[in-house]
Amino acid sequence: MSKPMLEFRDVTKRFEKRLDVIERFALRLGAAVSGHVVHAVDRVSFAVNEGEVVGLVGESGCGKSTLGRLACGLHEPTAGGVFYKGEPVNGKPVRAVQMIFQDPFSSLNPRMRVEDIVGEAPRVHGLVPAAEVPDYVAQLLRRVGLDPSYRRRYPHQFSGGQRARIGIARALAVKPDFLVCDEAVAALDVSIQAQVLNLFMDLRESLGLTYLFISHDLGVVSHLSNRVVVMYLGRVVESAPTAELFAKPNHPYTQALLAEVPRLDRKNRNFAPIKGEIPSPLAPPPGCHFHPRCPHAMPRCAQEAPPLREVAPGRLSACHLDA
Amino acid sequence: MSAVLPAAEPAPQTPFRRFLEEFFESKLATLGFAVLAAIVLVALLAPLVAPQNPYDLGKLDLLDARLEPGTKGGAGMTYVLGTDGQGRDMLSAILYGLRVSLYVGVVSGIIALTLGALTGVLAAYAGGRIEQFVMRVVDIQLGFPAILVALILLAVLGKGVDKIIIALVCVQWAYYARTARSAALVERGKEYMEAARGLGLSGTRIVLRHLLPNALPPLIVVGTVQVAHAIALEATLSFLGLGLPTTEPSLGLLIANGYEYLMSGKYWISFYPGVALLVTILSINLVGDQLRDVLNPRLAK
Amino acid sequence: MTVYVLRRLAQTLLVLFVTSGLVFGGLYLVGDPVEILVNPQADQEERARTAAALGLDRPALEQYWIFLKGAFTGDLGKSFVFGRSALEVIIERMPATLELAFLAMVMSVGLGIPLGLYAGLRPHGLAARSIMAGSILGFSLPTFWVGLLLIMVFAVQLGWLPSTGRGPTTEFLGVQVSILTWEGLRYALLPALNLALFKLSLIIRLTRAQVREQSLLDYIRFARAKGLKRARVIGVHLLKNILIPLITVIGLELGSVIAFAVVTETIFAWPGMGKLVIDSIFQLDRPVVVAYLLVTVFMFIMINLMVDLLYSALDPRVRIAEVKS
Amino acid sequence: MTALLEVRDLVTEFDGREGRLRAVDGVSFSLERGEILGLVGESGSGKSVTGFSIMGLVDAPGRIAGGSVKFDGMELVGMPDGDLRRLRGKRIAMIFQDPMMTLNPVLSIETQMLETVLAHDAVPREEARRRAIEALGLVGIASPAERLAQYPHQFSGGMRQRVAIAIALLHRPDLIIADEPTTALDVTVQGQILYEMQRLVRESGAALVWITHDLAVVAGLADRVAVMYAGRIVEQGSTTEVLDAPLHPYARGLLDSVPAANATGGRLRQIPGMTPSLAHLPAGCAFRDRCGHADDACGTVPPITLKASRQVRCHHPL
Amino acid sequence: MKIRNALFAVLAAASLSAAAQDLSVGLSTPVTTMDPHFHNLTPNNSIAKHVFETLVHQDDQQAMRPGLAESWKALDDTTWEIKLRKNVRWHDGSPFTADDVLATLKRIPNVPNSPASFAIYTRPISDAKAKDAHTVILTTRAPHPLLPNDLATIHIISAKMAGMGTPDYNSGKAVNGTGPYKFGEYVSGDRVVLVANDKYWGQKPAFQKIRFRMITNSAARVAALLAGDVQMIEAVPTADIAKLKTDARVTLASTVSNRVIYLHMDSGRERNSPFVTDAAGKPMEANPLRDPRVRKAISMMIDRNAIVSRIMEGEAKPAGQFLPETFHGTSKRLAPEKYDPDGAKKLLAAAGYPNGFGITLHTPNNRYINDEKIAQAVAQFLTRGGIPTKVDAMPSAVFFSRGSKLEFSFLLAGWGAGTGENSSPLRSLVASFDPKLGNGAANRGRFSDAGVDAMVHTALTTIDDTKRGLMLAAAADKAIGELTGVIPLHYEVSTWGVKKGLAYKARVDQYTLAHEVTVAKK
Repeated sequence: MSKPMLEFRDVTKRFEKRLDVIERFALRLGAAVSGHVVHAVDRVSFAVNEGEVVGLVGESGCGKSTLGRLACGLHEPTAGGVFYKGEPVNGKPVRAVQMIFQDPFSSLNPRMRVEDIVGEAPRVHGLVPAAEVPDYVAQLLRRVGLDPSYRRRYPHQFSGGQRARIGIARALAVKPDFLVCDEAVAALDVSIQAQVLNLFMDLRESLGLTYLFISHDLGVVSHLSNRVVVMYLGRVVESAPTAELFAKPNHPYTQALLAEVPRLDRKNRNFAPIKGEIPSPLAPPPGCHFHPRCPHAMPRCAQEAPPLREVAPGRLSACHLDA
Repeated sequence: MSAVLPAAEPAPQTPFRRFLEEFFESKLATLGFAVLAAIVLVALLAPLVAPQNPYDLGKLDLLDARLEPGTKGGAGMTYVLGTDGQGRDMLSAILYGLRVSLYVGVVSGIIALTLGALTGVLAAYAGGRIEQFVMRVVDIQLGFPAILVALILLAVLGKGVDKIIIALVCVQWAYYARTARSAALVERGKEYMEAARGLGLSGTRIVLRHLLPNALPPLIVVGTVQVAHAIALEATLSFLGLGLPTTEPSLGLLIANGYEYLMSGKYWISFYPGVALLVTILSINLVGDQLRDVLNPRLAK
Repeated sequence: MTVYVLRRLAQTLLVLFVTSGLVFGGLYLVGDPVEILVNPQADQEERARTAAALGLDRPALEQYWIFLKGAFTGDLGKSFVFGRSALEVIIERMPATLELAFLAMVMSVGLGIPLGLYAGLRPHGLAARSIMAGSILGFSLPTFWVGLLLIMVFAVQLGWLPSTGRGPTTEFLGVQVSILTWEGLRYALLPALNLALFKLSLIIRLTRAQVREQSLLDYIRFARAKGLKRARVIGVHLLKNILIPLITVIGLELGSVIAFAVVTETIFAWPGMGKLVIDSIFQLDRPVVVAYLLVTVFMFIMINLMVDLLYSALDPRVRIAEVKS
Repeated sequence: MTALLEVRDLVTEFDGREGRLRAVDGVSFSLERGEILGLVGESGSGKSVTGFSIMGLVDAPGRIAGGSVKFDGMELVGMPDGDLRRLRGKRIAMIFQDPMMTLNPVLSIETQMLETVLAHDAVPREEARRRAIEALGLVGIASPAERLAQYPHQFSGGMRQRVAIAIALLHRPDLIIADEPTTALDVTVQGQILYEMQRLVRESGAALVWITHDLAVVAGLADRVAVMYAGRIVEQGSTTEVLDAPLHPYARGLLDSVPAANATGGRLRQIPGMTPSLAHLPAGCAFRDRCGHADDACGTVPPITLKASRQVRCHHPL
Repeated sequence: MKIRNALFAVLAAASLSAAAQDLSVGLSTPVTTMDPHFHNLTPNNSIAKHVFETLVHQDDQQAMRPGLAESWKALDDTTWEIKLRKNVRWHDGSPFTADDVLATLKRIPNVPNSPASFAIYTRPISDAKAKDAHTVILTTRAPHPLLPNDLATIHIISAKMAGMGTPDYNSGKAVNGTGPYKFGEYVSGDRVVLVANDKYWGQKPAFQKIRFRMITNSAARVAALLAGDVQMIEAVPTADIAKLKTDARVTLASTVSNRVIYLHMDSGRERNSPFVTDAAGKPMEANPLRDPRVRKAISMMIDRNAIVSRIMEGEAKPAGQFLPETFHGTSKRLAPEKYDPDGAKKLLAAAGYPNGFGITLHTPNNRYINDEKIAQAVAQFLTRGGIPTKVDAMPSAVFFSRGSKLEFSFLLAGWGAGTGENSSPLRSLVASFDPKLGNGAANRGRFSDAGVDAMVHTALTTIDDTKRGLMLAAAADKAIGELTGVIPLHYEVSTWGVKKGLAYKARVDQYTLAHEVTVAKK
């Protein structure tokens, strides 16, 4: 249980735009040109253990999706390393780690039949003998709750919830043991979302899957995961077992986030907002990225980035208040 | 969760079927398609349906030159649409001319499309310097006005069907490359592309099976317009004295040849090929128009 | 911005170099200018004299090298036919082509945008359908054919407008312009219409497509929800969004109008660059053809650059550094 | 005293490829001044179309096919376009879902705000500017005078939504229709917007229709809730009543589906099946195919039954 | 219709009254310079002839008439005396003298960048002297009987302007002639405007102002005439002639020209002529075109009358030699070849080609009247006669380059005898290719016959016109009649269209001379 299955070690991902010859020439002429760097992920380290469901939470631009893609080998880290069972996954997709995507419309190739969408990879990789692919596909479709008789249809003939299931079947087809779910239910209606979340849990049981569950929806994450990692502007600010995190968030950002989440049980409440906006990842504030919005900010916060440290057993937080 | 969900609609429907249904919703487009189909059929069957082989100089009779429509010629043949200055039966000449025009338009279109689509899609897929380079070449090519490129090329290459096809391909490929690239860029950003990579599929497979087919619809729209353009451009080049061999006239060349008779009232030498050209281009454009509407994702209901 | 302009200028130089090489080589392959220039009665000695006088007796690469050296100092060579600087010959003819292209663009934009707007706003009405059918027709008719029909109808049959040629010119900012006087404009109307027809159709169709796409967007609905008058919603909110992409197209098309003037100028005996280059190609007047292409390519690139700059000026979203980066 | 907004049996139809669809089918509700109504439903339930129908912004191929919308005693359905326009933006304002799309990208904020003022009030430009700056300040935008000159792309999503709200508030409308204005925003930004909206509505006394799919947002904000399914309002009543003890099986199912309402790690209670497309609605109660309580009676359209202040459209209310 | 005709009548009347003052002429080819010595090209010479004059003047039939020279005579085989006209004044008012002639002769070989120099006409002259102010003595290197013909092409400029360059002529600054019209305006590619020289020594010009417009598209040119935009056009396209003949607004003037359209065959290569194949289209080693019988057979297969009536619409005359019989040095014995397909078959069989052979006929497509159409018609006849013939038409720019590089086996071309004498085509087309002598410059079939060469050579040094004429005729008889070195098809007819009420005497040399237009008496 405690064996790390997927591990991020000091992973950094920057998207850079460098100056080319002409721009450097113009710079010498005195033109105001500059390259720019997006720090999408900044020295992130954590591990997902076998059988675990880790929720990765954060707002837009915090780098959670980039992190998901790093996990699947769709991005290559600028520094640090991503390891699957100790083997590096640096920009090279590993079949055992598959991704479930957010958009049920754009995540399926509109020009392929369901049987090809699901069956292509196992056939190409020779996971299943060619003759058995149709049966294999049927079996997968049944597993995700779709009638195999629809396998000759195209994605546009399915509803959003059904497409999400096709996407899951496609990932399962290469027999992964680790799924990265990137906002996998965000685009679905509440009632459909519930069905798909249930499916995830069923699969976890029956196939023994491990999940990295990326979402901005704290409700979904709290429901599903054992452990939650909170990111803010490319950095992990807090990591804790789910129940503990929701019961007593440690980092000021986590606290603010939880306070803002609308909840059914809080009726006719007075909204009390957090101040300021999320800064652009092009120019993150110095020191602790959260300090301009933090109610507890101290001068030190603007100068020095707080390290992630253990504040209680199994709980990590990056805040100078804890020091 | 074991309950099996019902599908949205009962009938299995391919994207192509759906496309057909939407396409034929417009009466005008249906008409255009029907006319175009008829034209293509007639052009293909020209050797069988034409009363005369207008390209065989030995079959022409100079003494029957410039006969009015409906006149009976020396050899007893009735020229339904009259004859041109060589005694060529206009009806046959138009049928064969259609064949040449369509051949030139379609073949150059297909070659240009293939070339352009591949470069465009590869540029989009590869990104970086390769993309920069390809797109600069495309920009340069598009900066040159088509007609001038064709003019110079033909001046260098000389006349002939193959030559004009080369010229038209040179002129057109960049349009396809640009369209293919922008379409591929949109598709490249979609999640199914990432999924394909995540599944460990090879680059070639991703480009050919995933990227290319999805970048194709806008190319087909551009293609129809470009085929019409190519036919018109060939006609213009023939008019300017470059283009096809004079003994095997395309529609454009027929018009150009008959052009000088327009003033003198021998309208049929230029008029009927003109009508044939107009109807052809018109029907291609009608089809292209509807294709554009049906295939445009932004207008999809 | 600076970077962008610099980059484009660097590219321009490269393009001009490649163009010159291609055209020079191409025309070298076409044929021997001496054959077409000399009087048919000329004997072998006269032919040799001509070749020497025009520098055509040297090897091709040497001829190109001489050209390049000249081009570096702005001398694109002397026309074989006119015996004058090729650049000068072209510049002399340029105003005629530019004014024709300008008039054609004014016609196609002035008519095309309103018609396209109308067709896009009421896509299912009879008038809109007629406009669209007409635009397809305009797309389909070969230019040279329409040109002669225009002459036949308006000049020969009706006698309203002159058939061919350019009217009297007046000097405007040091350039001879004909379209500033009514008499001069009369000469320009038919060729400009001929030239405009294709672009008119194009602009109608583009405008309509843009209108149909843009009117579905939320900002239009929001503008209406604010209680704005229809005229303002269409005239300001919709139109400004449509114009920005259209400007790119119009800029590019201005280039192609100048190129397509070749056909129109031939038919209407309009003394512009297009007619010149056709004649020059047929006479193998290589310096003029090369210079013409260099000038037009340079013009196109400059037009495109202008369009991009204009685009960035008009569209607050685009900063020039980001254009095509 | 009559209600500010009185919607009666509103029907809005669209002509599409699959025939005529009823996006809104017999919707009735009313709203008092100062009241906040949460209009809740999943995608395709007709909640947005209801909003547009009230504003008179339903475009071809759609049209209002029946019913009435009375605003402050005036009938809006069939009102001449010019009169309707004078109400829009002046007394009834609307806020849209996607802040990236609602502002015109090529016009400055100043242009877009001033034109709204000038469309209804003949005031000098300076006065209009003053009002615009005031409105921006009101929605919490710092240094409004400088930001007025900027263009939408220079604002973040949350800021844009604030600008849209400022525009909506320029004329102190009596009624605001907000169509999922926070759906596209991050949680912390959503919190800010909700805070501003709540404050502004309370201060101005305007009535608010908050259209959303998110029950939790409604819980915190709305006085009353109406739940829509397949074009019909299936249940409405006070927020507390409806959310704590829903009467309609769909409303129940919807509430049960929310993860937070379920025990962590356990199975979620889900509504079986999927939302039917408007083109293939079952006859009678549209929910009956997915409903555990359905029987033959559900083959007819259930009438609206009143239970105290609550309305429910079900043959077998819970 | 009636109303429109009436309207036309009114318009025509209105424009005619203006035409008494001005004349607009539609030219078919652009005028490229105003320098009379820069580019020896028909349109340029045509314009120059309005402003400048030549010592010897050629009339509409190219007969020699006094021009600026009142008389000329050969004092011996190489010395000529030219008497100049007195009382001629330049446009700037200064008198015309022998100095001007000498200055002209000096300038001609030294015009910089000239693409087609007039030096070919001055080269035979070794020395020029002024005997007095109005007498010039010219000495030639060798006996040169064609000196008067050459002098008819040389435009005399004033000595004052001899130092001026081509740009000064183009700007009009240096254009100072003796002719009936003075320089008005020159806009390259568009128009040339000339104004009347009221002090002209000859017949006073009929029009105050002449506006030449360059309308190269022939349909547009006709349209301009019909629309009344111009009152005269040259090179009326054959397609429109029938219609214009019946048009009340227009009068046509036409004459057989000095230009023959002919076929040239590769009679130089012994084997492997590039475009000769066997009847099935496979490469063939032998070159049948070397055999005079084959050439004769080809000639017999062609129905010249059909070409004239169908392709040329009657606007041509079947040809049996290089020039119509009225020209000097032509043969009286050479009639157009009779159409005789059966005879041709027999002859072909006799030559050893009973099954014929395949060939490609190359032709320019923008040089001669209906050039590529004629080629197609020829191909029709040959194909039917047993020689399957393809046609490859190309712009003249390409055609002449390739033709001169002997890349063709069979070509169609034309020859206009600028001198108006049979020596010109004989020397250029059928005399053996010889750069030293300047012979066979256009002999793209490399026909060669020692007998013909000898006769041409002698004729070219024989001053006596009659003797020379007989010798030229004999050479033509041998080259065409006996050996079929080339196959003449027809003489072009040049046609001008003028507005009703004007008249033009059509010229064989195809020059459009507006000062020869007269207002017809009704």
